[in-house]
Amino acid sequence: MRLPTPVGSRVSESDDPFVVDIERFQGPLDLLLHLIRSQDIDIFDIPIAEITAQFIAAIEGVEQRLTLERAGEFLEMAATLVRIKAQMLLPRREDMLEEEDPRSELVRRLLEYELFREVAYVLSDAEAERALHRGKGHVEPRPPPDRMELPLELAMDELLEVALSLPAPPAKRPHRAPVQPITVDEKIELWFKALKQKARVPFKSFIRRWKTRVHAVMSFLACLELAKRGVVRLRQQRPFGTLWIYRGESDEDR
Amino acid sequence: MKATRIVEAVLFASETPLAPAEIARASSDLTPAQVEEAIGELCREYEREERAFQIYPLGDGYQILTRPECATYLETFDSITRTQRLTRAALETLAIIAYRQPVSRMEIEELRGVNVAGVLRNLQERGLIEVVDRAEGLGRPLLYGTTRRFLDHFGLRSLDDLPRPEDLQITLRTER
Amino acid sequence: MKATRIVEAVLFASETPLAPAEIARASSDLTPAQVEEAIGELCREYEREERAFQIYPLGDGYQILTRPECATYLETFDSITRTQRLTRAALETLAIIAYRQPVSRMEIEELRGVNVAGVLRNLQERGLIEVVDRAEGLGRPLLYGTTRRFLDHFGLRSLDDLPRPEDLQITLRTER
Repeated sequence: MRLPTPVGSRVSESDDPFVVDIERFQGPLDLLLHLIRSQDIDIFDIPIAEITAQFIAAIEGVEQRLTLERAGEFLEMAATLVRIKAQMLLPRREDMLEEEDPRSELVRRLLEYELFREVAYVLSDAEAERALHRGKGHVEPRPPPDRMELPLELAMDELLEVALSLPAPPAKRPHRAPVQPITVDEKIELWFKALKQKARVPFKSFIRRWKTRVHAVMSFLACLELAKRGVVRLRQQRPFGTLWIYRGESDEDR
Repeated sequence: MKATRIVEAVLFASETPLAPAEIARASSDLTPAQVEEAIGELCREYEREERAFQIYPLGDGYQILTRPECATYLETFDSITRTQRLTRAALETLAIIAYRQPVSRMEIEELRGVNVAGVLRNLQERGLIEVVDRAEGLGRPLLYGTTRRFLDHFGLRSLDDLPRPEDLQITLRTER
Repeated sequence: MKATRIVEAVLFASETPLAPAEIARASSDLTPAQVEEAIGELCREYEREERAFQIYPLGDGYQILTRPECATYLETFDSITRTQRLTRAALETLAIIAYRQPVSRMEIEELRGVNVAGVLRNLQERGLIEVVDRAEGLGRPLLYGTTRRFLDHFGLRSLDDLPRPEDLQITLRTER
């Protein structure tokens, strides 16, 4: 892979280094690097006051020209620069080591960013070089074929036919508990429990808490089973009237 | 550059047959007659060098294609051109989602009576459905809807264009 | 059929780079080592016969592509998407992902000093990056990495082809 051309040659500069078109810059770090590199400033000894003034001049009116978010990114850097400048004006404490230059964090970020900016140029060259090779099909090389790229064989009437064959959705959409098989034995257990406390229970009250038909059916089958065994007796005064379940041994309650 | 080389580059890069006049557009120095000549020369070269491909006349144009003898070796790679078909399960699930979106997995399972987790993943991978929202309430289940690709596949402009006959059991949800 | 011919047929029919092991699937008699050998032989033949194309290594695979000298003749046939180049924002973001993968959006934003949500979405859509993992810790942020297609797009064999930071001219300036 070829080495990139130097950064400076990529950034078209006007005569005045800090008259810049902000929209050309990728962000505050890009702009700051431009100001430093285009003036041959030693990045390890940035004249913060000067650079801050230039930076703020460059982003003048940034709120009008960029989106709020992008403008915010530049303004945040301006604030950082001002803070560094303020720190440098403060008298140095005696125990302060030399490495604790208020600028050092910013320098680290700038160098790191510059490195990736450089790699981006290398990638750009590689991309241009690769674009000179045309593959079969003359379309952009594609990743290994996946399902997305296989033509789907499905006609609308096929989908519609299936849609027509589907059941109607339930009128009400109750909260669905995990499906559990409901057995007559289970219901028998419940009847026993209920009849332990009361001598008679209306069938309706028993099934009220079960919303689905299958529970009602199983409960009813359980009643019949118990009646058959002679454990309970069923009583209904009239058709569609209340169905009462009586404890078998409480005959005297009649 | 030699005419044969230019013609070869264009034919190689093309996925469809190209007429000599079309190929000639590659260079202002190239005439359709020269293209024809170059194609003849290339054919002889490929024959002599026993290349796995040859130039075939198709319609009013030419295309480089692999030789028929190579077909058996390319079969394992045929998935590239094979079309995909949906299973019945996928089709039903897609129908439900198309007509009831946004719809949760639970609702689909209620309608189809079976677990549809795998089918949903599959349809998502194929780009036919996507998560469009989350429902309110317990667990905030994901809600599925059809994608742009789904509409494209059927040539629909919007979901309103989905056919909706009278006897369709499932109706497009209007709320939300 | 000769191994070279089978390999040539498969490479010719493919629109994407194929690894030797993938090519070997064409025939039960073919080993990846034989495929590599056949590719070497074909490369020499194409060179000798001055073909308009050559076999290029891309990622972990190989693909037949036209030679760079032919590019100007193919320009008239270029589709718009084909010639679309990446923006600087995309290139910078890719550079960071390539070197720092797996890397979170926050780390990229920290390095570039700008929001990269839109760029990441775009790169993902183009298949150049993908979510490779989730980080530990708060919010379990998504971690991005480059794809096979990334290598293809830049004509790289592997990530090792990327320049080492110390090779970049910038290092001259970082020394005190």
